[in-house]
Amino acid sequence: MAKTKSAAGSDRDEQPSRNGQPGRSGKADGGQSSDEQASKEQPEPSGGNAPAKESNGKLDGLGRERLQEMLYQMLLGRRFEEKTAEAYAIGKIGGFCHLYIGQEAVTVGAFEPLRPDDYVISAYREHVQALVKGIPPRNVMAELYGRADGCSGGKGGSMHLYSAEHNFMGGWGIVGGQVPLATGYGWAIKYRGEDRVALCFMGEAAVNQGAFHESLNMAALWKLPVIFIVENNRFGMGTAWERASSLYDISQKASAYDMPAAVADGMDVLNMRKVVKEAVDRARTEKTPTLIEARCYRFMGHSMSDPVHGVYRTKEEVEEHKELDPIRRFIDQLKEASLLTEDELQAIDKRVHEEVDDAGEFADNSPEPTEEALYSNVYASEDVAGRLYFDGRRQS
Amino acid sequence: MAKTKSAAGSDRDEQPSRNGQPGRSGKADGGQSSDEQASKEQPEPSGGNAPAKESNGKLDGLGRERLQEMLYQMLLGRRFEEKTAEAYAIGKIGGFCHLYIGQEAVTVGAFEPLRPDDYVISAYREHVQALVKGIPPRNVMAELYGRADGCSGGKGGSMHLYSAEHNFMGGWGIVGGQVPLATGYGWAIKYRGEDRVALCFMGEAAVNQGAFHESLNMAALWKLPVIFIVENNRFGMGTAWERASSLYDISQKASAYDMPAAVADGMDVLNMRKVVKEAVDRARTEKTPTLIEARCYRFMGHSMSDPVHGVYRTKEEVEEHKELDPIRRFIDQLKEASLLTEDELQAIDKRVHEEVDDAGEFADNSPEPTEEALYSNVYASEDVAGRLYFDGRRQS
Amino acid sequence: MATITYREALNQALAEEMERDEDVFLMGEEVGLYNGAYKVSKGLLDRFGELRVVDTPITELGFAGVGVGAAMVGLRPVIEFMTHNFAMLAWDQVFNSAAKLHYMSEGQFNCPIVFRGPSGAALQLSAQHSQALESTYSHFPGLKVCTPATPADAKGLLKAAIRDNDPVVFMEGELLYAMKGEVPDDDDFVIPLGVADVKREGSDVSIITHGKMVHVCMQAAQKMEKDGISAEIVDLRSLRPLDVEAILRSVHKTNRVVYVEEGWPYVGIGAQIVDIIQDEAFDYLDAPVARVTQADIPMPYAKQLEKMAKPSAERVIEACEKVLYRTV
Amino acid sequence: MATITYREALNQALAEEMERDEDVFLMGEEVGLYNGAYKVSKGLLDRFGELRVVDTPITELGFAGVGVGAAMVGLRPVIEFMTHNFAMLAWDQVFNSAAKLHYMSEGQFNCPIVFRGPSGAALQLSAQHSQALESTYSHFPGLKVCTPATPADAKGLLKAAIRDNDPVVFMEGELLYAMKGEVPDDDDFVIPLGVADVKREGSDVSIITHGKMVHVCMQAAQKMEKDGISAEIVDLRSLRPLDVEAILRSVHKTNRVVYVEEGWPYVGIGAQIVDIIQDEAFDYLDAPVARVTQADIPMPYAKQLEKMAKPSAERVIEACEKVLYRTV
Ligand SMILES: Cc1ncc(C[n+]2csc(CCOP(=O)(O)OP(=O)(O)O)c2C)c(N)n1
Ligand SMILES: Cc1ncc(C[n+]2csc(CCOP(=O)(O)OP(=O)(O)O)c2C)c(N)n1
Ligand SMILES: [Mg+2]
Ligand SMILES: [Mg+2]
Repeated sequence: MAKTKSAAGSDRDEQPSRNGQPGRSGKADGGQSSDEQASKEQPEPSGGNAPAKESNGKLDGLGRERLQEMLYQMLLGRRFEEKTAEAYAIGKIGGFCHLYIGQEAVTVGAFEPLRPDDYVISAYREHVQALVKGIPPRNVMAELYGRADGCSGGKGGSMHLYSAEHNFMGGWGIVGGQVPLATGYGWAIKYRGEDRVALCFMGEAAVNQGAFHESLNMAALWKLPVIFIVENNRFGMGTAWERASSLYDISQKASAYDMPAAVADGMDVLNMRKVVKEAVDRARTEKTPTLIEARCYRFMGHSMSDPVHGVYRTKEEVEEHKELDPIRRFIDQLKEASLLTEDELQAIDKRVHEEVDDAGEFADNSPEPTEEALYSNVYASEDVAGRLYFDGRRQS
Repeated sequence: MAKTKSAAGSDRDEQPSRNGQPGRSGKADGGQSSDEQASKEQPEPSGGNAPAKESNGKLDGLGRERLQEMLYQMLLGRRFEEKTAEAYAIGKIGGFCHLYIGQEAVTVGAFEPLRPDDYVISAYREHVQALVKGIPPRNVMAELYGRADGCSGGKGGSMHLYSAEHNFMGGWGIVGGQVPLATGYGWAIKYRGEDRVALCFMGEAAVNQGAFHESLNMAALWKLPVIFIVENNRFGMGTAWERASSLYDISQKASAYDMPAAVADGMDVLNMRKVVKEAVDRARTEKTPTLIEARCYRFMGHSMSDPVHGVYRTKEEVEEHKELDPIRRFIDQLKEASLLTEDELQAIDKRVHEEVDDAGEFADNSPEPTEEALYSNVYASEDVAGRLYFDGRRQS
Repeated sequence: MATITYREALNQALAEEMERDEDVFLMGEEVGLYNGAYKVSKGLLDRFGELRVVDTPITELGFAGVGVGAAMVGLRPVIEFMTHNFAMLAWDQVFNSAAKLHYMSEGQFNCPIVFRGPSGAALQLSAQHSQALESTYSHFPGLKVCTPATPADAKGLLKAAIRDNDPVVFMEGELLYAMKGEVPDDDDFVIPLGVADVKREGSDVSIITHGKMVHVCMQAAQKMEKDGISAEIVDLRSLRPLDVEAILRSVHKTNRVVYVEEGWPYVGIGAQIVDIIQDEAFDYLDAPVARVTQADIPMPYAKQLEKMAKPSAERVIEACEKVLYRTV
Repeated sequence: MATITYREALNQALAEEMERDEDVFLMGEEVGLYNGAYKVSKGLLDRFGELRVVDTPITELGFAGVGVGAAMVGLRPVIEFMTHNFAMLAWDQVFNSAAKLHYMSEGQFNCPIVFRGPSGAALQLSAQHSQALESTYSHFPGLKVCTPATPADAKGLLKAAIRDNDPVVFMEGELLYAMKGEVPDDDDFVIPLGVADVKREGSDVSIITHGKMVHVCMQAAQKMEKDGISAEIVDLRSLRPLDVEAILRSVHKTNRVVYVEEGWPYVGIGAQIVDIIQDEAFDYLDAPVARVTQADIPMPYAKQLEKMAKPSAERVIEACEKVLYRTV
């Protein structure tokens, strides 16, 4: 099993920008921490190099069909977000809206080892995670539109997508607030003696929150099957990670809890999947939590109101990272391994476009929530004596 | 300068009881972490072994007078707390009351390198820290008695001793709540370009609080001259540290912040002083924070209402640790080095008894706060228009 | 009927509900090995084991969130805050998570959780340890709030709170734990949320109150009786849901009201009750509603100051005399 | 007089006070390099440098405490919460530290700090991002609370808050930042805390309110004017200290009162104002005080639902008609 990383976190000497560079180093050492010292001392769970085609015509043990399904998921995520941007621009979507473009490999790779009964919770940049966990695009888009058919009945919106049926436990609006909840799912799994796991996604900026530390301690102390995946896309809004944390290497923070940790290349779906799979297997069998730093990059602005580049990063930096586009990269890998033909790619692309268009149409035609919905589901048990509401409009 | 400790924190394998044993290992390696692996890799800042008498007749560079002053402070702390226990037993002191007996070496050693203008803040087990920082025993005892001459005017009590004059920033009732405040003193020092330092004491249980982690990150990120001293007395109330933290080695937690750290033997005043002095010097010159774990032991119950031993620790365990009494130990060290004669010891003891008795008498004769005091100092600026108080009793 | 302490009543409620439903578990600081900081959970670890009686690190925000997460997936956690003063560290999880999850998810997730612990002042614990926080909790829709004053209410309401499918903030009192009272033995003795209890019948003035203050009001009522003043004492027992009918009934009867609470005056519970009364019984009031609260200051340590700061029988009597236009 | 936005007014107040007193600094998330999530601190980093305009990690509890510590030793921090919704994570430091330090230390330490940021709903930000929390902050003695509604009030009150020696919670509004208004140029234009402002003179009914709702009430008043109803609008501007005289003056004049606030009803600010009025102007009321608040639910995302949940001019008018016993 993975040992806790143990470098003195002394990579402060290195340029964070280099260090924080996803892909580059990431691809080279297939998920090794870029902190050589550490990786020499003890290999990351992910180990190995870039995927090699196997005799059986598989990549990392994944067959053609599964691999193409993953590509489909990545493309679906990409196109869905592009559609979302359009809809937002013309006012069909309101509130805050945070796009996932550029980070698709993290989610698609991380979800591959999951079972439907595994729990997933994330923050507010969760549209694609909701889709990949199985919520139909129609219901996700309808939620963004604030319609009755939305996966949260139009009450949650972009930051609060839910589906009990798919064990998608939500987006979350409070940075770090979802981490204790995920730990609670882990607790429930242990309580019931199940072999499920809970995946908790967060942005790197959430790592500074006390809730993160309190949760990791309990997860390690109680041996809970929770996998904490930090999407280090380099920025928390306009703040580069190195301006917010005294230590760049996030996986190192697990050593404070004697918890297994790993760094994954969040721009490489296969490496991402490999690293998470090892953690998931360990969680199912040994019930140990893992902290995974997924090094990735946000291609768009923080939210729809934030320009793609500006005070906190240059156009050049963004362009440079777009070179690492995880989707293009995966397509190349598959073609190289002749596990994808151009026709197959076109077919997938067509399927994705149709689904996304259908989602938009469905959302357009979905009704607004009715006035009755205003006071529904505030409480689960309203069959109580006495008054629950005090606005004089709805007396229970 | 000290490197961040970097063991994999894998001392979970060791018996925490052994690991947590202060004195024993502590004395042997003079403040080395008991995690051999780690200490082999890189020496603790404290370095060195037990103090050797120097040709100039000093111990660790401390002369006879200074050393005896330290012994006086330890004895004062011990007797003051014994007096406090008596007074509490007969109802002269109310509320919660947490005694420091057994931990005197931590404070006396830690304060030796300080200047009067250095800031100190602690938790609620702070009587002795208030005394050693310079608040007259009379005013501390009067505060415990809830009298007008108390160092907090009788409004704070045992958990809230303050003295702006002595830069004693308080006891604190919320576990971990004082850690961000201390970080704020460090910020102010940096802001004003001063060369003061801030000492922040906390019990080991506070280390799990989010506030601790948020603070260490800012202190390291902004290079603030704050020294975080964790008094690991093995228990948070009835919870042994190993039942509350997934990693026993507290100093290791600094590696998550790339912060210098050290382990000190909190039962050895000279080792404690040596470890803290190094951190204080570094803080004054390099403006870097340090995390110090002081391994010690609580001889009394958690508070006056908690039996010395019971469900969470045995009589034997307590007795065993009392063998390590830091005061007896220091007396032996001084006598061995012929830096203390029996007569001098008697004289110190006499001085201490007189001061403590005087404090008790003073407190007995100090008046209760008057009714006017009830509404004084709620606000610093009451010269505002409008109403500040809404109880109809005191209208501003 | 057995005569037991408030502490024992809570202990029985916990034990019975844990016996009855294996999804119920207790989590908090010192609840297990130490049997609870105030011994409310005495014996439960031995009886139910470490999975169902869980000692936590001192991380209120973290374990409150663990409870909410567990509740989302169908368990029924009882989270003990050693005191509600410390719960402030966890309020984000109480207000932003527990109170909103059911609504934000359009009912897909319930949050059947109880956040319990002592609230308000005990004896000389000073400012950070002596806060009565009912007003803040009650402000947030999505939460339910109970404040039992007697052993029977403590048992009946805690059982109801644990069985309820919403987050319930349960506020006890350090000074109540040792109080004795009669409690039905019946395993299914449950007091529904939202039902006030007339703790004392009276005809001249209605003293409406909740929690610990019920006992201060009782003393006041007994003293006033000697002066021929008949005071009725209405104990709300739960603040949300609120038994508005019981309030109005008593107002219609006496036309004079005093609200007594342990907390601070500004937007205290009393202010809300005043609003309801003036809005729904305007013409029944012969005098403005008077309020008795703690002094509008952080709680001081010194014995005498603390005494002056707390609501007292004397101040309740003064308030009653005020609304009765009697001045002594 | 210059016409500037609420945002610019706050920016001017910050710049002028930082210019005037070098102990004043601004700390919070994105306040520096990013110029503020809502651009309130635009240009301040360039002008004052990194020591005085400080970007923090996302650790509300931590940096709020850093501010309190700095204030204890004589600095005058302005702590920006990106919104007060997130401040809940820091409430322990606001309520247990800032509000109590001066008292617990018998005046040895002051806490001259401002906790500022937007409060309340903007547009479709849903439950966790749309909370108006004035009631909770105002409940705690030791704190002062301001809720400016216009650019002039924003500037004058922020300057007063920064100069004040106590902790001041300063509540702005995301939807107010772009609002324009006339603001005196004078560097020493300060609006003292505790002075309400009659935003509109009227004789039939007093609409008392604070913050963002002032503008909703103005719309309502203009509409009512057409029906011949003359509404007076009293903007409290600060909730603690509270200008009780101004409230009573208006009540004596109109004898009919509506309280309008953005937050939830249960123990909302309005409840406290009702209590004060019924206690101190009982015989001046011709009708119960009516209250308008947000619906008693977590804020929904959907545009129409959110609209229904928020206080509106229509609902203010209904309330006025109710206290005027007019029904349409
Ligand atoms: C507790 C809290 N503080 C502040 C915010 C405002 N906020 C929303 S997102 C964000 C940045 C978070 O960055 P990161 O965690 O890296 O996630 P990313 O946006 O990069 O996916 C901030 C400051 C919030 N939502 N919650
Ligand atoms: C936030 C908070 N939670 C719980 C408590 C109750 N409490 C007081 S002391 C204590 C134990 C703290 O232990 P530790 O930090 O090791 O300090 P020690 O008592 O050993 O000196 C607890 C749980 C508190 N005061 N504050
Ligand atoms: Mg990020
Ligand atoms: Mg301890």
